[in-house]
Amino acid sequence: MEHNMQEIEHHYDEMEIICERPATLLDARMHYCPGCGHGVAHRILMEAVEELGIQEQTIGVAPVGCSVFAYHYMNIDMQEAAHGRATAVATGIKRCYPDKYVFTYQGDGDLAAIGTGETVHTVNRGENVLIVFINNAIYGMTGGQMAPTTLISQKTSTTPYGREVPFMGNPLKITELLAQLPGAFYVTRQAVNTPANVRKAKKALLNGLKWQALKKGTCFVEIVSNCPTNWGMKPVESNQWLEENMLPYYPLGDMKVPSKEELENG
Amino acid sequence: MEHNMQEIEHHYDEMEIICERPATLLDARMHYCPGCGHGVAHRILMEAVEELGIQEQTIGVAPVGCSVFAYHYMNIDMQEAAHGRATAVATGIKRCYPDKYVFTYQGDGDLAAIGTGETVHTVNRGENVLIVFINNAIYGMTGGQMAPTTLISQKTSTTPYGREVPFMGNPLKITELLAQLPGAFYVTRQAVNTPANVRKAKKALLNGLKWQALKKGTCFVEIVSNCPTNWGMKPVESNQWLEENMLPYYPLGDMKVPSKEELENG
Amino acid sequence: MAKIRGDVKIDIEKCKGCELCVVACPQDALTLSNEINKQGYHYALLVEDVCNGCKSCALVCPDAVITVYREDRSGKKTPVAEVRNVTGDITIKVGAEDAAN
Amino acid sequence: MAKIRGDVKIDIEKCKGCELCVVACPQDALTLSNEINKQGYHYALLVEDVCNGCKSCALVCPDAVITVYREDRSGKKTPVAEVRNVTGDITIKVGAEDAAN
Amino acid sequence: MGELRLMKGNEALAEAAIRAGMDAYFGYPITPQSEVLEYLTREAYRRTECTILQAESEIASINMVYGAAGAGARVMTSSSSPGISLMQEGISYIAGAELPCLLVNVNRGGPGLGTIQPSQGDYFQSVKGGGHGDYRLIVLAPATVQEMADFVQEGWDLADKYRNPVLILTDGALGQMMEKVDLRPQVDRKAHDAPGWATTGKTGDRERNIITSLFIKPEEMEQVNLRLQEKYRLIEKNEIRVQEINTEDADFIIVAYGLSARIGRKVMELLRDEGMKVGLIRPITLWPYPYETISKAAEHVKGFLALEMNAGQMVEDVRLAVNGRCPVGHYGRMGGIIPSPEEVVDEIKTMYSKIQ
Amino acid sequence: MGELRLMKGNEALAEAAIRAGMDAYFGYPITPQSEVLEYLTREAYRRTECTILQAESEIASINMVYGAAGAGARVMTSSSSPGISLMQEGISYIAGAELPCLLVNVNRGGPGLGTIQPSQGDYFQSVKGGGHGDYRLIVLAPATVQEMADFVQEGWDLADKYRNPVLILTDGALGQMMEKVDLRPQVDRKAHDAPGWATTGKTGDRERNIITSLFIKPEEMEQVNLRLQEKYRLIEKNEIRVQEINTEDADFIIVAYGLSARIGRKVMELLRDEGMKVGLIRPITLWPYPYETISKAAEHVKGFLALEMNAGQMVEDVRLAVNGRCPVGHYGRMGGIIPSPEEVVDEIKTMYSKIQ
Amino acid sequence: MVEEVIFAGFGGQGVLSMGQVLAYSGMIENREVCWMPSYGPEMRGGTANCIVTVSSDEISSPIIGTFDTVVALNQPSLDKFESAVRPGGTLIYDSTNIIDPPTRSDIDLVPIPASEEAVKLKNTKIMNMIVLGAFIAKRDTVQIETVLKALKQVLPERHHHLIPLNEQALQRGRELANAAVPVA
Amino acid sequence: MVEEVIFAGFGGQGVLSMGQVLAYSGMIENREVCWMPSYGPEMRGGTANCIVTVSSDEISSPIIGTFDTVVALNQPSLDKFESAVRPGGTLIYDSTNIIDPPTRSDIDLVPIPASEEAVKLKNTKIMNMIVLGAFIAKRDTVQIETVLKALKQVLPERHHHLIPLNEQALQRGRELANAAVPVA
Ligand SMILES: Cc1ncc(C[n+]2csc(CCOP(=O)(O)OP(=O)(O)O)c2C)c(N)n1
Ligand SMILES: Cc1ncc(C[n+]2csc(CCOP(=O)(O)OP(=O)(O)O)c2C)c(N)n1
Ligand code: SF4
Ligand code: SF4
Ligand code: SF4
Ligand code: SF4
Ligand code: SF4
Ligand code: SF4
Ligand SMILES: [Mg+2]
Ligand SMILES: [Mg+2]
Repeated sequence: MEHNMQEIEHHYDEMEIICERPATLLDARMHYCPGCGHGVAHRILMEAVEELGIQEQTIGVAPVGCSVFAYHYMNIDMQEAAHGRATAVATGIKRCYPDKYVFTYQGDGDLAAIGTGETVHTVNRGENVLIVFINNAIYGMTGGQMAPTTLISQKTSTTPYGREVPFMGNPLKITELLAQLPGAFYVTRQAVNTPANVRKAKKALLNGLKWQALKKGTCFVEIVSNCPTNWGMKPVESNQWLEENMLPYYPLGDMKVPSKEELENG
Repeated sequence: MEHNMQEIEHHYDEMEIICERPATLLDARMHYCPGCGHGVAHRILMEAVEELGIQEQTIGVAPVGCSVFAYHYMNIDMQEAAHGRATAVATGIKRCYPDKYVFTYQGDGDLAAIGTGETVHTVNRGENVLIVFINNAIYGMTGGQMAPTTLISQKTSTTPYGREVPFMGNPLKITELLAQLPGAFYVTRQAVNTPANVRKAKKALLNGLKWQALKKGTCFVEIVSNCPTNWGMKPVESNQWLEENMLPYYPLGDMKVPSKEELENG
Repeated sequence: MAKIRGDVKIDIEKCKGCELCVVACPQDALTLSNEINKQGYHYALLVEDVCNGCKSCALVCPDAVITVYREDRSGKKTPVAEVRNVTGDITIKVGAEDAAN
Repeated sequence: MAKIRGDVKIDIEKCKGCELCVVACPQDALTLSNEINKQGYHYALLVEDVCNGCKSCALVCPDAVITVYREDRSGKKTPVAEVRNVTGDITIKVGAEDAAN
Repeated sequence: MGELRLMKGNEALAEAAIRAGMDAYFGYPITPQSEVLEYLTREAYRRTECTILQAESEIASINMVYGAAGAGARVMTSSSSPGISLMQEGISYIAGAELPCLLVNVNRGGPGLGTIQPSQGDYFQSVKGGGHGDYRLIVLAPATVQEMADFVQEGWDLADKYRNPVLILTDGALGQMMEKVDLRPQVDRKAHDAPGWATTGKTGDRERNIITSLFIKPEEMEQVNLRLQEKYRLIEKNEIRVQEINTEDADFIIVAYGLSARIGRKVMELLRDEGMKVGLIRPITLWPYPYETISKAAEHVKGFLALEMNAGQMVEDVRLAVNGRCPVGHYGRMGGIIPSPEEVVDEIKTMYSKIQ
Repeated sequence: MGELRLMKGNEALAEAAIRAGMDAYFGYPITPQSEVLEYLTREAYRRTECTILQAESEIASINMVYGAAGAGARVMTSSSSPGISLMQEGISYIAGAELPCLLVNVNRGGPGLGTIQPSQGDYFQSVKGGGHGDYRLIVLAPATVQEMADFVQEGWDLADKYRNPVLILTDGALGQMMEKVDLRPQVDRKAHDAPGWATTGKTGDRERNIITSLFIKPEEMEQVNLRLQEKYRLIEKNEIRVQEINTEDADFIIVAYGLSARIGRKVMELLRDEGMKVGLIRPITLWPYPYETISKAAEHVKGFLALEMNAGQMVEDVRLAVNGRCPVGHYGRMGGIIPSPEEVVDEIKTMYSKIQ
Repeated sequence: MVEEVIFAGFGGQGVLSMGQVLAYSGMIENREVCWMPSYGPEMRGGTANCIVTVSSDEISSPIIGTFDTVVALNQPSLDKFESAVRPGGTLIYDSTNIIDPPTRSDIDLVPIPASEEAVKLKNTKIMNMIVLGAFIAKRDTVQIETVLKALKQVLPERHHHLIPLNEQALQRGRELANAAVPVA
Repeated sequence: MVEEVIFAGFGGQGVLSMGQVLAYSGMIENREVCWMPSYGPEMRGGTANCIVTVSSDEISSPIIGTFDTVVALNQPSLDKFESAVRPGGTLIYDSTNIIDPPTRSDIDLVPIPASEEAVKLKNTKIMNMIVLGAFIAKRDTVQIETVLKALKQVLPERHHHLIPLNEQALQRGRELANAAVPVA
């Protein structure tokens, strides 16, 4: 619609803030491209840390991927892991500090390609950490190559004619695989493309963090996200594409949820 | 029973041979310990190659594990892969020779620990190779350390007090995981502890080899086996232990079988 | 009046003009400016006085540059937030100027 | 006679005395020798003339040292096999000697 | 002469690989060399039906290379520093099993994740052996986009000739920059067929072929090591490549390879303009290293400067060659910074004044 | 003095780690060092409640070490040649992020899968950097089971002092053989607490801590590199350790480390018995390397022999130190074979005769 | 003869391709040429630049710190590279979106209202060609005819219908350059 | 004083532990000692051996090719190591399971019917101690009293009840050694 751009008067001081940048997220310009889901994921993760009041006990592990600089934005102690090894790094930290809250934040290339072995075994050991998995079906940082999660016939810089199953196999639903492992305590798939999904995703991160205290296994939160830049779309389009193409193949929802009992006798 | 050890007269030349060492298995003394399942697995795999008449088109990949010397016994072209990388090596071969028959032969440490990433992605790509997985719940070659498949509370040289789930996680049923992948064409679990099981296992290997020609995905044959030496048992005991402890946790049978159609329109 | 009144404060210099807030706003209260900020982006602006403080824009904002306000019933103030979050004056007469052309 | 007759030839120098064939034999026709071979193992021996050629022993033999025979109805011979598979004479009078003690 | 184009080094290398009749490429993306895989996925299969596969990791890549090379294929992989580090076990296996193949390291700044900018910090890893055990890679160091292309065919030929892996050690700048390149004509893939030792299936007319680096008996293993060492001596005898500019009359010599050699050449020109007799030695093979050439020059020069984009690595080989006969200096920049000719000129002048 | 025991080198090392107050060990089995993990799983947790974890691979191990070290724990991993090659990326990251930790390489014969017998073929990898980029490990080379134990505590102390990874480079023989060992008393784990830079959770009183090796801007990265180089110079100044035997009056010197040094000592004795003035220099730190000590000796000796269980690696450092002042020979055996004192005696006699 | 120039602006403004067209032109004129882009995650920041060297002799370093000419298509690039122009060199910039113009007096300042002009030519995409036209006018590194040849080579077939428009843009840029007066 | 000996036999015959007992004894007598086992997959072959050095001086190499004494508990070991005994050295072997006895005349051959004796002592496991007894008798490397001390240290508590039996075995071995006559 055409807006008649008249000036709006603001009376902020007469009103109360009901939603603002969390204190756990530093007030720095993020290097992410316009409309990139990483930013939302960062914010809700830090909101969760803030709401749980565990900033002082939380140690994060950044991956190699576009979110490699997560430690520039998250106001907590963090380690930068080698590509694919974030869960091993997290294991090293958590085994030495079983009472701290430890999470990894990883892309699909990091977690589901080069890091497959570490991911599977970390979950299989049931390490009491939270794994946040940002699935944008592409290698963002390196310029848009095929990821294990790239959709069939999706064009990327290394599948210029689209992903062909006979040569590159099917998109890997690693989250479904991990949900099979007894070491997994909580496994869910979320998205951040709509306000409603953002709310749900944040709740999932809250659970994933706080349930570490129960020491009953790994919490795994996949977040289906976008990469406007390498998908070659405007941010708004990219969210539509995500809705229409990613979600059908990567349906949202919980794959493994702790039972009442498991949560009670913590 | 007490045998009265009288001498038996043999009349071999009046009889016909109905079962003998296959020509594809070299007439060399195998280095395996007495009663080790590797020997049986070697033999039936080579029997399958012989029966299919594909000795000239078959290329095998040996792992790092007790079967590292498989190439001393199997009378076919073979490559010795780095620990855990057999499926990557097989991929390299098969992609260059799509019409040859390529198999890997790997232990549980090789395939399910250090090689997890390669295993998952080879099957996910649906490489048209046969993966033979010898699960003896232990690292045989290096002297009996815990394997990913080591059973709960099983004692090994690195779990002297038994495998404890909270620290080492649950035994990894990697075969069940792989069966979930669309790239897998045929996935089955067999054993070689009894004549009947040996017959079934051989049939599975026959299928796994010949179905490569269909180029419809990866064939995966797990063989639950023993390690008398590192289990600290006599061979006969070890097979009993296998029956009583391994098979309940690793039940035998097919996990994924091609449909009639898939087999026909090859 | 009955209608709940809300408002938003946008840190326009950090805004990247992704437009996600614009499409997320049920009230269609937001739009992108015609001007660009120092980063070179057309930034988001509140252009209709119909905000009800539903937060949708802030929830989807990848750069966390939107602060949402609601008419204060408790009287509580949190000025810190403003200090931390705002750079520069964000009421700009884009619309007006534009109209001038 | 009606009963199918079978026989086995065991390459005792390669036998490792694992005893799997012994327990696998439904006819209980096999046992381990009291002597040891050059490798130091008590090797498997056919000690009861009741073999029916069921192959069970050969199937479970990890060292593939057992060749199984059946009474020939076809008259077909496969001497190659013997050449390839047998080292040394495998009829040894262990049992007998033992008895002597 | 072939076909003139303006290309990125990475793309020229990829194009040259297609034209050299490559059978297979296995690789994993990493800046600043992802263009190789990207170019190949666009161009290669449709033109020569060769295999191009994006592996799940560098470790998978190098072991796929092992498999393909062991089956007699003309195969290549490429990566950049951290990815090459991950390949060290595989490279040691390939060297041990004597498999011919082509490896490419588009060197970026380390250690660790470091920076994606150009560097020569992987010299030691490349020439002394980053993997375990006594082995050698034949290491080629291109200095232009043209050489990025030319060394592909040459690399494979050397690899096949000696059954030895060949490494092209280049850097982010040479990989990313565009220059003119004169491309060779397409070679027919069928032209080369698998060597007799390759595992292509044991036909009745031959014994089985085995590809392995395992020799559990020390006596055997030592024989294998001795055979390898013999081969390495032979390569040192036959395959050293080096470029000398103005060394005859020089009383001071700059030793530099790859991108640094371009800077070195400029420095030489600037100093020659000022009347200083400066020469340049550019090792083209970093292993085998041109010790002889440098040693000869040491007879008549007053000093050497090793110019590198690292903290001082190749300078050790220069010192080994000079063996105390005159001072050997080092000038280097790190972290992805390319030294400017001017700063090197100053460095040499100060060093020169000390020598006098 | 502590407690006298007859132990395998691997077990002595493991026992010493427990007593030194180790917080965590991550490792993966490999011959000939699996006893380390086996011993620790038996003994460690029950005694000090430290973490002992068998990882799924060496790559997981080294990255677990990264995490634990980054969180300020006293952590160690151990492996043998192929496993160490797999760790090269991780080691480069650890060096780049300046994380103190202890690495152990029980060297076996390479390249490739090679043999499990003792070797010194990983010298280059250890001291020149097997990983990418300009970094250094402090490398300690024990020659006895006693030193296998002693160097654990010393290694960690050095690592903490300089925020730098320390590598104990030993071999299969030293790992497998049993000798007397005098064990130090148990250190209380609580004795050392996490340093201020460690990621233990950002308390209100400090800025957040970040462990990283990524510095995308070349200018920044260069500063990091320069800081690292400064640190390395400091270590070279302070931490060189070397053993000299009979060097004062020697006119010929054997240079050898680790197991080879034991052979070298025997050789020296045999030759001394024959009246030849032979001495021994045993580098204990392979990096920083005792160039000075060797250089001083070069003033008055007629020649050097580098005795190694490889094709000739450390000999380059000896040559760099001698810098042409007298001949430097090399004698080595490979593939897991330990040279016998007799053969080395002959070698030296021939070399010696040439020198005269 | 040697010309060292950097083209800098936001991603999407076509800075990389204008550099390539120049390099290609130099090649056609049998010069040594070298084109070096900024690469990697800094691109995420939304900025992009490339350094082009056209020379009669061999080119040493593809990456340099000071330039004969700086072409800046936005404020950040202008701020960042103004100081990198060698004394006596040239600074060409798109004056449309510039708030703080350059201030140096020891160099030739060439403001070009390129974006504005592009709008007039009904295709914002050719803004970069307008600026390139200005560059050619100011620095006789290559002939405009050569640049047109180069365009044919650089542009994918499917865009060849745009060549006339590009030519128009180049010409316009040339005019503007000759008319340009520094705002300082 | 230095004694270099190799103990070789099948796995399970206790060759490694008899070597350890010797090394431990040497340690108690304040000697330098070194025990080096064969290791790795060759053990799969079923054979095992260890080299023990007891010396008054520092020990150089743990792995050597020739020995003062070879102790062989089976035919393969005998065949493999007979030639490795230094002239004037000693070759002790279990004569029970030996088909081709050693033939060298330049060394001291000591056949011990150890397995047989062990059966008589109703515990085949202590065969190795009988042989060790013979070794001690032939080579006065360590005192038998020291060996008994060492046993207490080497044997896990739960096996201490076996010490008397082991002592008996050692003594028997000593007698046999003194009585032993080469079969050659
Ligand atoms: C060992 C190693 N291999 C490859 C790379 C290059 N690399 C950096 S990030 C990345 C993948 C990024 O994709 P993803 O993990 O999906 O994260 P995203 O950028 O999409 O968020 C790769 C391959 C590297 N840095 N290190
Ligand atoms: C990189 C590397 N790490 C570790 C080893 C040591 N190693 C050899 S085999 C093996 C595991 C053997 O177990 P498995 O794969 O189960 O085979 P098995 O012997 O039980 O048949 C290990 C850890 C190695 N050779 N290389
Ligand atoms: S490249 Fe893709 S994933 Fe990376 S920041 Fe840009 S949009 Fe996000
Ligand atoms: S160690 Fe175990 S797996 Fe290996 S050969 Fe012996 S029994 Fe078989
Ligand atoms: S969502 Fe945020 S960044 Fe995007 S336009 Fe709106 S305010 Fe700007
Ligand atoms: S708070 Fe709700 S109504 Fe107000 S601007 Fe944001 S989205 Fe629109
Ligand atoms: S063939 Fe059957 S009956 Fe004959 S010995 Fe073997 S198992 Fe027994
Ligand atoms: S199964 Fe084979 S190896 Fe085992 S005892 Fe019988 S014949 Fe011998
Ligand atoms: Mg991604
Ligand atoms: Mg196993």
